[in-house]
Amino acid sequence: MSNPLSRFAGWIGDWAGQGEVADGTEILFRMQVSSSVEGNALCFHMESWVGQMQLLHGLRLILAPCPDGTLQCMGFSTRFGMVNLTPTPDDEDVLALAGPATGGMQISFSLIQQEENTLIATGMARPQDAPPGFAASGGTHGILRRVAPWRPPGS
Amino acid sequence: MPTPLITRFAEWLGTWRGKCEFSDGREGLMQFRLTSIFNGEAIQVETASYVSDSGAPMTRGSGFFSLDRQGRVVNNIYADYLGFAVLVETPDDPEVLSLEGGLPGNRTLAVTMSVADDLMTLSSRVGEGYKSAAGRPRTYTQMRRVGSFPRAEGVAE
Amino acid sequence: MNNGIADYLPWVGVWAGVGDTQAGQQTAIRTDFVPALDGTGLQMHFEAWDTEFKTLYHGVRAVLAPAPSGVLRALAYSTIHGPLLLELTPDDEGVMALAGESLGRNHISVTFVQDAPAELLFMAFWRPAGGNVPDGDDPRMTCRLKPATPWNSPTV
Amino acid sequence: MAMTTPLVSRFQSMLGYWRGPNQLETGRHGLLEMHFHSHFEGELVQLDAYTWDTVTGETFSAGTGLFALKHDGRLIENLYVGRFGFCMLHETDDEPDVLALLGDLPGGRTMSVSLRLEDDELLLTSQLKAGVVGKDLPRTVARLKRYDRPPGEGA
Repeated sequence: MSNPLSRFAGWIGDWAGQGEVADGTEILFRMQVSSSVEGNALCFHMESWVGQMQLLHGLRLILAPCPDGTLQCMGFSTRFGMVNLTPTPDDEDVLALAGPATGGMQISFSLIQQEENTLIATGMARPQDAPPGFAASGGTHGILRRVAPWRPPGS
Repeated sequence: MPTPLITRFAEWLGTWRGKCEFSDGREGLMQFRLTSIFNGEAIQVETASYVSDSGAPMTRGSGFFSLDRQGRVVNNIYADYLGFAVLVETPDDPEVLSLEGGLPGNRTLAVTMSVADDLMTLSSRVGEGYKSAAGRPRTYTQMRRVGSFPRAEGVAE
Repeated sequence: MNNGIADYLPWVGVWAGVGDTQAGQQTAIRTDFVPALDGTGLQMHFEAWDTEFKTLYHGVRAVLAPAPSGVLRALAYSTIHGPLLLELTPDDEGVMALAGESLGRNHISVTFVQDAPAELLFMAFWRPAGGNVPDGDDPRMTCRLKPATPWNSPTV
Repeated sequence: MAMTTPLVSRFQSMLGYWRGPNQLETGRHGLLEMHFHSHFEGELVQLDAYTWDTVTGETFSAGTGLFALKHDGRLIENLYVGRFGFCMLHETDDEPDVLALLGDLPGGRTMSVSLRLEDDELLLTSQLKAGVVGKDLPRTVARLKRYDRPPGEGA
């Protein structure tokens, strides 16, 4: 049985970029994807920065296979508390997660690979007890590029 | 696109553990953890060896692999019992990484490493003067890959 | 005063701020300190970005550790200077001053000064081999770093 | 300025690396390493725990837990262990110097974990109970030492 994480292993590394929150505030994104739990899981460590490098939101997720082979995700958000997210079936190069947070919100988060070195990140939160048709306010959207450190000319 | 360093050492990334025989006759359990940093510009190597049944530390170390302009591996290292050093790759078989460099106290450290399938083999010697004496006792370990490092189909890292 | 690893353990965590590069551009800096080597060393990860996170001007991963003699040194990799071995020059409490040469003979100097309970003043400069050592007025990278405490922590 | 938050204060004397002999509920002996470290300036404490074979070094248990504080000031742990899958544990009442947690595993099982500092050792006990049907698995007990600083020196 191939490792269910393999399709995301190409994302291991450092990503960074810009985005914005619903009220139009510009944010800076930084994300580190790393192997975790001795290769049995992937860790997504994400930071959103605003203004003079104030940390607006931190999200740390562990994506791993259950004993039955299905992928599941648990983590912590500095705004919404503990999260337990389930991947929703999607294309090969999409990671779409949704689930409850202990702070009372329902979280959805997705990463879509646009090109080899570009990911589109989207995050949304709405009250768990919101009635159907409730337009989820808020949300974050941004573009992340694989980090390529600047090289001095001629090096 | 993986960097030249990762193209060469993608299979080395992850955690490795196995029995180790030290040059002074002691035995222990050695662990290497290799992690790509700055998207493959360098590889950080964290090493530790333990007394097998208690976990008491025997040695601790850290280091970075990177490539110089000639494409040779440069490995600056720290080991708590040896100190700091810069090792540079010396010619060897294609699948073997041989490194050599000066240690404090006019000594030389020579290291060879190779990975085949899920086994990493390391042998190292500390010699006096500029050239390490081949007959000196060596530290030797064979470590097996721990866990299944998630690897994308077809992409090196 | 001889600094030890324990002197710097209170810095463990993430620090961030906006400052200026040696070339005079504005830069967003993020650096984190993490215990390493079973707690007997300190790992530092430093990133200096443009203020839109488009270009990583400079990245450094370093490990500060005690040599057998007890002297602290740092082993590092820099995305500009490559592999480094830096000496920690003994200094006052709350100061980490590292200096050394790259394999290409660039001279590098990096200093963190905790001059306020929740603030680190970061300064760094480098000069090519043979270049003169800058005096106080010469350009250098500087930034005031603050702990990256998350905004409005949640009620979990 | 050391990072102090209510959460970090609970874990201050545990932060760092611990190792020692461990016998799993399967009866298998190994060496357990536990590494407590914090993220997001002390809003999250992560525990990485691995048990490996003392001769070969092969890992036969690997897991990661994320600790945070709930509204009521009690701890919550989001846990992933390769062998069991995902589990959310909640702090339960116990003696003052014991950190005790209980959580439900898939299949109706429950997992209980307790941590206690005794002098310079960390005592870990954990047990899987089979729930309504089935047999409780044996309790595992591990006594771990830390090696990053001289005995008796606080955090």
